[in-house]
Amino acid sequence: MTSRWTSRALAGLCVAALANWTWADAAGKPWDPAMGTAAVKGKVKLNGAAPKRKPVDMGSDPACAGMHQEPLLTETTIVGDAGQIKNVFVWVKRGLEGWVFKAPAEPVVLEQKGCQYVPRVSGVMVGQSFKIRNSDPLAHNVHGMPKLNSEFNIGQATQGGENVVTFTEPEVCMKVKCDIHGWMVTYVAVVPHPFFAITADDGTFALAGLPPGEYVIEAWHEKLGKSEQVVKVEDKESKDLEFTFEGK
Amino acid sequence: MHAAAMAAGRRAPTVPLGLVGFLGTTIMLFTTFAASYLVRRTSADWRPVDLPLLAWANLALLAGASVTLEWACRSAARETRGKWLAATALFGLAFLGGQTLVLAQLRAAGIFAQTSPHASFFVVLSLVHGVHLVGGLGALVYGALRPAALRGCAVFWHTIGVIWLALLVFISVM
Amino acid sequence: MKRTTRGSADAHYLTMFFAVLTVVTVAGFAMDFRPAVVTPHGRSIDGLINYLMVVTGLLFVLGHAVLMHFVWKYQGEGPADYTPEKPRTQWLTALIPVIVMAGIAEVGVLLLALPVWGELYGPTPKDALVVEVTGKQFEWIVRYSGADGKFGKTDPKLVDDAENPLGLDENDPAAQDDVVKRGVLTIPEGKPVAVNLRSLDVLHSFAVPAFRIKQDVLTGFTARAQFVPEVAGRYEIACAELCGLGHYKMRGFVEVRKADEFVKWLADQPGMFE
Amino acid sequence: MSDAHAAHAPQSFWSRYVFSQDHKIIGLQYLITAMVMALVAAGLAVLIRIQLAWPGSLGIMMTPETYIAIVTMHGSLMVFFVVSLALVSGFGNFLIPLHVGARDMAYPFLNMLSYWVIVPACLLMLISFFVPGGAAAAGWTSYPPLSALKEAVPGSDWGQTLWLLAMALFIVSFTMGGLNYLTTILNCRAPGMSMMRMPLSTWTFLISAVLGLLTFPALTAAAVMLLFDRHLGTSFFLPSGMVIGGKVLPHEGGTPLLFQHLFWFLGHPEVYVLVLPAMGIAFDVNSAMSRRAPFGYKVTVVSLLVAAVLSMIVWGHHMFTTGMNPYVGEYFSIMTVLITVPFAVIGVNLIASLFKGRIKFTTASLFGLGLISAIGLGGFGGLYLGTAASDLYFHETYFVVGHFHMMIGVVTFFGTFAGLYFWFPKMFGRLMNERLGRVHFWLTIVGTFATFLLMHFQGMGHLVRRTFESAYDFQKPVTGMHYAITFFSVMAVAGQFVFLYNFFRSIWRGEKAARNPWNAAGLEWTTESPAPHGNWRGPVPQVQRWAYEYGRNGHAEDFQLQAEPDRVGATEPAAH
Repeated sequence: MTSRWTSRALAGLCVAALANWTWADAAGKPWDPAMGTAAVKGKVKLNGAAPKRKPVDMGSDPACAGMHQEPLLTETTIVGDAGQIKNVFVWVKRGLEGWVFKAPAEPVVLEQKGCQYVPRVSGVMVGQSFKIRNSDPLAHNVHGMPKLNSEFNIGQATQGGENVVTFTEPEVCMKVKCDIHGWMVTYVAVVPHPFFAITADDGTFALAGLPPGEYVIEAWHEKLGKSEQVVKVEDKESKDLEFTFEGK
Repeated sequence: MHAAAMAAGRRAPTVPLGLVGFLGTTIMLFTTFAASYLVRRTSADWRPVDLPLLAWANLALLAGASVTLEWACRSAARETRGKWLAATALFGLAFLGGQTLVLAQLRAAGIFAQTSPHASFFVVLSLVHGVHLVGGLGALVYGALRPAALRGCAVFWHTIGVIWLALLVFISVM
Repeated sequence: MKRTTRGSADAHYLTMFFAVLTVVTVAGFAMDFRPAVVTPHGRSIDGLINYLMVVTGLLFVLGHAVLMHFVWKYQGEGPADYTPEKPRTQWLTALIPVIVMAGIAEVGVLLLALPVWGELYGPTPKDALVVEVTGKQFEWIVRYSGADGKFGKTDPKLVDDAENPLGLDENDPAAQDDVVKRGVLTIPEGKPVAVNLRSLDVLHSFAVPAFRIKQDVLTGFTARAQFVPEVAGRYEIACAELCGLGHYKMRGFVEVRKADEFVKWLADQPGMFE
Repeated sequence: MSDAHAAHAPQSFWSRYVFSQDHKIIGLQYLITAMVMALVAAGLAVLIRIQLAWPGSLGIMMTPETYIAIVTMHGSLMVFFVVSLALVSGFGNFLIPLHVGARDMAYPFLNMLSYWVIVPACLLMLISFFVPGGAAAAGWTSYPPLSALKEAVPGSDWGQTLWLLAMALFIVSFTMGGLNYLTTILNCRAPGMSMMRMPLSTWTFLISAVLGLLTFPALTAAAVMLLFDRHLGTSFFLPSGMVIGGKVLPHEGGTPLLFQHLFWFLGHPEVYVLVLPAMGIAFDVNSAMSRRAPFGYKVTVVSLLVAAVLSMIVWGHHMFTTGMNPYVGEYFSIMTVLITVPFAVIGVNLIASLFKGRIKFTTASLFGLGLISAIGLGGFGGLYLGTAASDLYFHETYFVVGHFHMMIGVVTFFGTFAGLYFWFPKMFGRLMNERLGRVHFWLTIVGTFATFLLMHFQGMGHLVRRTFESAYDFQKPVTGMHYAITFFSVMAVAGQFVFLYNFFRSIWRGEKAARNPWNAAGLEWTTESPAPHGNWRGPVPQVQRWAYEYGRNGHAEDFQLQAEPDRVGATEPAAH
């Protein structure tokens, strides 16, 4: 008697779970690029004095220092004469929940070159492979310190060493560093869709091929912090945005 | 002991040497914890936690277990022995229950293993001692089947009882 | 019962092996691969090591000589002579190694080792230059107190590997002029130096072979290493405590400069927040 | 009754060979297990050597984090799961009852249990290679914080937990075994077998057991507290203000030094637990092979006891560089070098035992003699490390590596092999092949001695241990030796395959052995080979004298079995 009841209960649970799951799956419809007709572009500026870039102290590894005639400058905040900020990660924070995006097959590559990371900030999609390459003739280790994804700590003792990691959770941004050369720091943003950009030297960014709709756009900078704006784009429309960070 | 007796070709002692050795290593174990305690308490973050009275009350249960087990050892008749053994087992289980309650009370008071080193030691020690007590319960069953082993069984219970008393005093005084 | 025993041949080879072993051992230690020593206490440590090499070397050779002799002389099969136990002789014989060993060992410790030990862990000379070296995976971070002679406050929460590896507190006036360097400890020649050693994460060990200095760096506790570098030059700092996958790359340098050069150099270094 | 016991021999395969309670089978189980683990550990050693000689040649398979994991596991496996299992547990179980004239261990069931606790421990160790983060990578000493923080090294994620659990199981097993040794030796000796008539190997087993029982709890406690720190956020060993990769860790106030004290309070005696039985076996084997009683039996026993006692109060010499109170350091230094005294006596007695003997060269005696030389080499190295000031230079260099490999590597292995070749007939009723034995011996002695001697020299050049490759200039003069060392170590490992072949072949195909193939005087040789269940058909022999009655004594044979009644006209030995 009781056993039957329990079995029924179990079956019920299973059904519920199944339904729940399928529903969750149906939540997003597969992304169709043809829908991407709108665009958001713009600029990120710093209001106030640009912090001075100091030379990087590579004392702990002469081999690194040897690779640069001019001492490298810190890349924490790179600001142009007109106050335009480089290496700001701009992405669509909200507004694309309805879609399910497929991660591209080709990996995002992070280089370790001359004892610094290239690029300083990189964006990768959930599930997309993130390839870390050591192009230096010396050992590095890549220590990812994510908050949501799982931590990784890989030693790359020899030139040409390559490792691939993938991320399961959206996370803007995680810090990745080399413990052997403490000055080596890079940031990786994990996003669920391809609509992100990293500002160039002139501080500009462009998010093209967006479906029409209302979005929350966020700009993230490692030192200056975050700021977000709401923007509504119609079909075939392209809006301009300007983010301004207050200098500290 | 059977094999030992046969091997030795003489009667085996009532408190097997093996048990003595085991008690030796058990005492070493708790001594090590005590020593670590003394080292650890010298550091700056040492915040004493006052233990709930129940921790002391539990001692009575241990004492009860020892007494009943002692009686079990002395009673010749099978069924009386059984009764006393059952009583001992109950006392033992009650003690374990009591200890869990103590830990629960501490949690309720917001004191967890990581709250302060003092608390950490209390938790670790009660767990390690609890494990020994569970072993003691196993020994009871064995003793019930092999009356010859009851004496050793009792010695074990008395010892871990005394050890716990000593530890409790130690960590509340120091 | 027949068994293959090639007595003489074995004795031959074994004796030869012991002979070669003895020669190689002595030769190897005689080659003395130690890096040149540049500190006074280092010289006394080397003295102690030389003493040990001589006495243990002699005993090693002696022991093996006897062993070889016995192996050679007493090889062969068949019954040996019976001698009943002679406890007295045995105890007396035991006295020889007891006296010899106790003598050698304790002389080494009491007469040669303890003075150095005292020198290393004794009080720091008043005129010593106090520097701070912090070990972190996998770098040595050097800090000078700057003009004010005071080390500024540090806070783990402020640590930023790239910009502020020690987590110096910008609001602490004492911290402003602290000089922070990565991996290179620059010190004056011929002046006593006291290094305060801290660790930010796991255990490390501050080892400068040329100085005969090795001091573990314990997290949550400031250790001290003191020495007088006598010869200007560039020496390596090794990490001598397994500290993670980059342990083998945790290399630093000691730059010993002429006293006046050092003063000039230090004056030129910008403070942390200047 | 005795025949009854012999008749009680279990018949089914399972109760006879798998869940056997017969000390001889259990001993063999331990030996075989140790051999399997040895293969793994030796494989790891070869990987290490290849990496050191040709960095990067192993490519993706050998990254810095795998390297330290391999180093850690090589050490842990060798110390706890190879040497300890083979020498202490293996020979201890096999020999003790035979030596003291008991039918079996005091607690056969406990004995079986001790083996079946070790098996999961071994499995835990092995599977830890395949868990997330890989095997434990904080060194066999697993000092926190490194061993406590998965942020600090990948191996501290899962591997370290498994390592700690395996270690706990090992201790449980060793405790069961130790209790058995203690009780069997003290309570179950045959009539007439006074303590001073026991073979020296049995003495060493007794001492090892007691040392183990007294010191292992320290590691148990440390392991429990470390597990708490790892999984329950306590701070027994974890201090304040740790920052890893910019992440501030919540722990505060713990003292990493405490763990080191606990670890070495076990760690140093553990070394003696391993090395003393090897010496005991050498005494037994050499005296049988040189037809002489060991020189200074009583003196040796006393020295062993003294060494054992001292071993428990000198652990601090592993921590001279931690900046502990200098006076404590001086104390530890003085006590430590004092230990060389009893060992010098033992060494002298080992050599003096050959005096006026007639050394028959068999593989067993070759290993027995090689062991003496190894004690010399390793022992003197100890002086450099035991003296605080010189240890400042040698600490954490290859000198240390060479030293302890010489002592708890070469000495213990030589003891094990001497014992195996010597007692093999008693185990399987057959002899091992002497010719293959010679090959094994020469490969082993040349390989190991060369390897670890060269490591001493590298230590003189301050080659830092546990390093993935050589990053320092000061050690350039000695890094060239890496090639030679790798060559010799591979040679040594190759030799062990000869041994394995010889061992397993001889079990079935070896030359049949009589009761007493070596004409040895010990009690174990009075029963047939292999010894039956219960060890003696008929009653347990009445012991008449000690185990070393050798030398022509006005009789045809030059030896007298421990249990033989006195011959008329024999001069009764003075002390026994």
